[in-house]
Amino acid sequence: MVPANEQVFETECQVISNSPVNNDYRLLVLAAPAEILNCTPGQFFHLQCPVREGLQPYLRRPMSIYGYFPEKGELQFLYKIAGTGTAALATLAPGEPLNVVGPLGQGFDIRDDWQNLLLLARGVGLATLAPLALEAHKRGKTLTAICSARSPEMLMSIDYFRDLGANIITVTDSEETSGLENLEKLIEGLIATNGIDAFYTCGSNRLLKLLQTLGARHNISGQIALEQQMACGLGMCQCCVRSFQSPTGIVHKRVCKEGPVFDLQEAMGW
Amino acid sequence: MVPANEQVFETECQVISNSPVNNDYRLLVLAAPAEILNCTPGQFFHLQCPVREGLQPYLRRPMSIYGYFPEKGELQFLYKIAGTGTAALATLAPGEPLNVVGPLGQGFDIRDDWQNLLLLARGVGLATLAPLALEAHKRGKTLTAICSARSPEMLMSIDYFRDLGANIITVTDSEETSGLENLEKLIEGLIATNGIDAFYTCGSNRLLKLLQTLGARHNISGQIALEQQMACGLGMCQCCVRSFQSPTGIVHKRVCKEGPVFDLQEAMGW
Amino acid sequence: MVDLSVQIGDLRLKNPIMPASGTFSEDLATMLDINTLGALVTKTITHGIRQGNPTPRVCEVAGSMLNSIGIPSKGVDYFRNVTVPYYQAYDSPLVVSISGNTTDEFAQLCEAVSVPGVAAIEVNISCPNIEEDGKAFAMRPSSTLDVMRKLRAATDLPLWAKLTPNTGETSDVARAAQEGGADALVVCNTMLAMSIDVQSRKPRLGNLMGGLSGPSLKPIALRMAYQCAKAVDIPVIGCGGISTTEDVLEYLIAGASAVQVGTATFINPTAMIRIIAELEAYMVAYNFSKMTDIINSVRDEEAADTVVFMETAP
Amino acid sequence: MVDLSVQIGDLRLKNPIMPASGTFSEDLATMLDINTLGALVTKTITHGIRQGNPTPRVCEVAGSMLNSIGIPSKGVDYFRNVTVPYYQAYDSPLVVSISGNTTDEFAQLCEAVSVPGVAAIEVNISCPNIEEDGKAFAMRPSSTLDVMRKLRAATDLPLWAKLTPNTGETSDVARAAQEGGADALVVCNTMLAMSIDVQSRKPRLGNLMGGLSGPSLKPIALRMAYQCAKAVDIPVIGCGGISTTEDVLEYLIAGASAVQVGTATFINPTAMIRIIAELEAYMVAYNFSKMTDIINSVRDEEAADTVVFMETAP
Ligand SMILES: Cc1cc2nc3c(=O)[nH]c(=O)nc-3n(C[C@H](O)[C@H](O)[C@H](O)COP(=O)(O)OP(=O)(O)OC[C@H]3O[C@@H](n4cnc5c(N)ncnc54)[C@H](O)[C@@H]3O)c2cc1C
Ligand SMILES: Cc1cc2nc3c(=O)[nH]c(=O)nc-3n(C[C@H](O)[C@H](O)[C@H](O)COP(=O)(O)OP(=O)(O)OC[C@H]3O[C@@H](n4cnc5c(N)ncnc54)[C@H](O)[C@@H]3O)c2cc1C
Ligand SMILES: Cc1cc2nc3c(=O)[nH]c(=O)nc-3n(C[C@H](O)[C@H](O)[C@H](O)COP(=O)(O)O)c2cc1C
Ligand SMILES: Cc1cc2nc3c(=O)[nH]c(=O)nc-3n(C[C@H](O)[C@H](O)[C@H](O)COP(=O)(O)O)c2cc1C
Ligand code: FES
Ligand code: FES
Repeated sequence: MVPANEQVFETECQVISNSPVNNDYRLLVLAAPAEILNCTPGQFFHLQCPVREGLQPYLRRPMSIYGYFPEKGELQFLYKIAGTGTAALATLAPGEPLNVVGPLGQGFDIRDDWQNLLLLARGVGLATLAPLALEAHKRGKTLTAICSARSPEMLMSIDYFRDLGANIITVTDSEETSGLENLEKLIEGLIATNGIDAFYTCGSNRLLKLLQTLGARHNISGQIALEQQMACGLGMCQCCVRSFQSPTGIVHKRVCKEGPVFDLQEAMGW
Repeated sequence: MVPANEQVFETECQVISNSPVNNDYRLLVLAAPAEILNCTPGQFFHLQCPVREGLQPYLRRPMSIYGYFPEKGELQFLYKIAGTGTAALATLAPGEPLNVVGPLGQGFDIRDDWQNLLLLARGVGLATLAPLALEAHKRGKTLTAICSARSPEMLMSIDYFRDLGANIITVTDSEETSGLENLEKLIEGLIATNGIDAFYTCGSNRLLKLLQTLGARHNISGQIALEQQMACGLGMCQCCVRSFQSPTGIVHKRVCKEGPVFDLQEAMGW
Repeated sequence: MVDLSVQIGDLRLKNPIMPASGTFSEDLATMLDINTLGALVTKTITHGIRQGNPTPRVCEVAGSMLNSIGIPSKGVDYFRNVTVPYYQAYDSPLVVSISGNTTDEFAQLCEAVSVPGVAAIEVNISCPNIEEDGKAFAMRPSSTLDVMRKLRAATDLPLWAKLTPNTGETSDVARAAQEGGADALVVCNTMLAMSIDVQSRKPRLGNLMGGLSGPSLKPIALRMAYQCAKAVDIPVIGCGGISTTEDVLEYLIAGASAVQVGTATFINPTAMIRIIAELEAYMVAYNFSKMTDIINSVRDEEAADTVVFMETAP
Repeated sequence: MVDLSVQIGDLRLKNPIMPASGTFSEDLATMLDINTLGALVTKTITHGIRQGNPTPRVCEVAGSMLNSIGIPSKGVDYFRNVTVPYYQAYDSPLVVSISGNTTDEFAQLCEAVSVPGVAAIEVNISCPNIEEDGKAFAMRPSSTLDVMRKLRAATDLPLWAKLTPNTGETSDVARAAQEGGADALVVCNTMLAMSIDVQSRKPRLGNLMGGLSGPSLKPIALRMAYQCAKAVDIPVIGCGGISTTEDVLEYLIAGASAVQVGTATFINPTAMIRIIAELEAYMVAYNFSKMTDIINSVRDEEAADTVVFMETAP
């Protein structure tokens, strides 16, 4: 009854590795059956973080797919320790099991007539945008990635994006290049020189506003991946709603089901 | 205000080893500070079993002291996996911490004018009686230990008792030597040949009744260590009471505080 | 062959496992064959369209969760035009959960959802009654009796009354619901609770307070299910903190004829089908042939007579 | 220098941490210096000598426990002749918890324990009132008002009323206790619950049902403490599921002036002294000089107006 590409699985995967990428982020690599790796960039999994002495997460934790590789049977997450659940996740050793539910939600859309794509990512946003970059590369798109971070050492996945042939621009707080003004100038420049067909970003209110303005100004489409507290992750509990602009006024949509990727202009600041 | 030998400690010990003794029992050896090793045979500790995936004990679990060795800083427990708490205990690896509260309760009494002591033990009862055997040995008492088990392979601590110079008699279900009738004959024999000054036993209703009868018949003193569900282990919550005969009628006593060792004739079957 | 089916009034369920309202929707069909479930219970709907409460709508507490979703609803027309037809594809009976702010609104909705395709109506009388100082109908026997009578008059379909744990009068409320015409009791909804973020000093839920569900609720809800099973003659459907087959057995032994699984589905979306399989295996292993061998088999003996109606902890 | 002291009516406590009734006794002195505690609260005593309930009196449930001890008591004479003199050695105020089956018995006991050496009386009105269908006094505003008036007349000592969570009328009961003359509220006692052993089919407690305490109770008790702090002007003493300093802060922020630690002491007997030290360190770290900087600092803003008196989960 359910189309194959909407099928969701509860699966026990095995940890291949789980190691720090830098001071803040860790990369978790799981061995996963091919059936659960039929993913779209921007989708996420709902992870049952392990129970440890003093760390007893109850609900699952949503995590964007950083990489899915059906050929080698691998599923990857890039995460930051934020609290109990992610701290417990960080204790997972190779060989241990991890129960995952997914793939979940609606991913990014790359329309055939879009050629020049711009990614604007910071922190965990990179995790969400990485598979999009790979997909864009596979489909022969021209990709520019503006990677933002606190400082140059905190920049992540640069090599990954570079290997995909992306044009990379790094901005950081410590170099004072990550401010809105500079970003606007940068993007205006990109639009003027090569043209941009679509924006892709994640999470931040600040970046959302900037891209909404630029998108409206130049009539450029865009998509944003959003976060919200989740319980079920499947669309059942209605806890993960956010407000969106719609022709009929403000509506609630579920981040886990209608999202986590939404149209840039529909999204509302918070 | 509290006499030194009544002082109780909450201490984080380190696991030295935790390995199977036979199919049913495991020996847990902890590195412990000397201050908590000022124990009396028959006393117990209250263990905060670790939390594991799928094994999340909440209350502490009471465990008799199998061995306490202030010289080498060791505390030992002999235990059987009965449920959640002990199953979690069995997962402890060398080097891991274990929070223990103790020493707790009233231990066995060896009166100076008692010379010939009889231990009657089965299963976990051996754990409780082992330090008594050591103490009796140190004090130059003559010790007979009747060790009971399902089958000869399940007999435990025989070598330990033998090294203490105890006279050992083994009885087992599989050899059909552990029945009440045989035990009564055995003990009557011991009383007739060497004389016995005191009985020591644990737990079983069946053995309690037998020793009460023999004790009354021959006017032999005795003590029994009893079990009861515990919460605090310290005498505060009143949950661990049992009924006892007293000159004024039946009274409730706390197993954790007035016990776990009680006078044999006061104890009541259940 | 073991027979897992159970009788809830006039309704025969193929097994005693069904989802709890608000923790299930068509979306679960992306994970499992929902036709294997004993019944299909919708999220509570209201007559009109409602948005629900501000976010955050959930938070985690020690080994359990709080929610304050606030019954967002697409209204009765959407239910009749979209939801009912969707469930036609399944033969597990469709149970619609409804709620209203006033007795009349409640009764009107009850009539409006009494359409072919609906097998039973679960009336969520754990919601606030705005005519009576905002307390839930099911907090008092009198308001329970009142609303159940009106609801009974509004439909010929089986009526399941869903009780609240936020009361000191469980047995009386259960009897009032039966007297008012309930065909079964669902015991129980979430317990009012709160959590505060110590850093920000803000309540963790957008709506200040919310309902506790999950394992922490189990001993409370089980006690209520037991009290209700003693107090009434209609079937009791246990609900609260069920996540294992052992939990289900505890409720059945206590007197429940079926159970609802809520929060556990969030943790393990396939929990219900695993439980159904394990329940069958348990019956085989213990030589039970039918569910009534287990239901109400609690060995409470003397104790029960003296303290069944105790509604206070010592 | 930070000042941890708090004011409970006329009584000044050196810090807001004290044990909960029934989870503390002289025996804790074998582990720690009980003089460091804000107050010393006895197990509830009754007028006469009582044996208490059948065993098993405790059992474990998911991350928490149930108990049904049943108030074994050595009676009032033992209390006056042995307990009171024992506590003379400590300067932390002695609070005696009392209970009675009838209003008169309760009031007599209240008078009998009003002796020098007792600093306050905690009246456990969460116990069943045998004159009124066995429901606890504190389940209803009317019986609460009634018994509190009689108790007030029986003593000049500060009266702390200990409320029960087994009610749907928390705010009303709190106001009734204040009106009846309580100097403070202790919020709250255990929640009635049950557990069944699936193997034996027997209730896990000898007395069939018992009280839930520990972490599972916290979100419920915190909600009640918050409701009570909004409903009355007298101090609220929070109690239920506290095991960490963060738990204490949650209660204080919600409006409690002090807290009682119960079951956590069973898990970590030294929990209270660890919490006192951590609380002091927290004050220093966050630049607070006195407890009133924290007490009732919840940022509930608009939300509070609309839903404070909500007594039902959505
Ligand atoms: C669709 C989606 C994709 C995400 N992808 C990633 C990713 O790739 N890498 C990454 O590091 N993080 C990601 N996050 C955020 C991640 O889910 C949270 O950091 C994590 O849940 C925090 O859990 P915790 O127990 O460590 O923190 P705590 O603060 O202890 O969590 C408490 C509760 O709040 C929830 N919560 C806390 N932060 C968030 C958040 N930002 N979004 C939603 N719920 C939250 C938790 O799930 C938990 O229920 C994503 C979130 C969403 C919704
Ligand atoms: C003073 C004393 C000394 C003991 N010494 C030993 C020993 O040396 N070796 C050993 O193997 N066992 C000993 N026991 C029994 C041991 O405490 C239990 O086997 C253990 O608590 C079981 O916990 P569990 O979680 O594995 O089992 P579960 O059955 O899951 O336990 C559930 C609950 O019941 C309690 N419980 C279960 N069995 C008993 C019991 N027999 N006595 C008291 N409470 C119980 C547990 O503490 C727990 O709270 C002793 C008990 C007491 C009271
Ligand atoms: C997110 C969420 C939403 C809920 N929504 C409803 C609802 O709309 N109507 C209702 O009667 N109960 C609702 N409930 C209560 C559940 O149906 C159930 O009674 C409760 O969660 C206890 O069961 P559990 O512990 O198995 O979750 C909801 C519970 C949760 C967790
Ligand atoms: C074993 C036990 C015995 C208790 N006895 C009493 C009592 O005699 N009187 C009383 O008012 N409360 C009694 N209580 C309730 C506690 O005082 C406290 O209100 C409750 O346990 C909640 O706090 P906690 O979760 O911190 O334990 C008892 C609780 C336990 C666990
Ligand atoms: S998390 Fe349940 S609907 Fe989105
Ligand atoms: S276990 Fe608490 S008094 Fe014995």
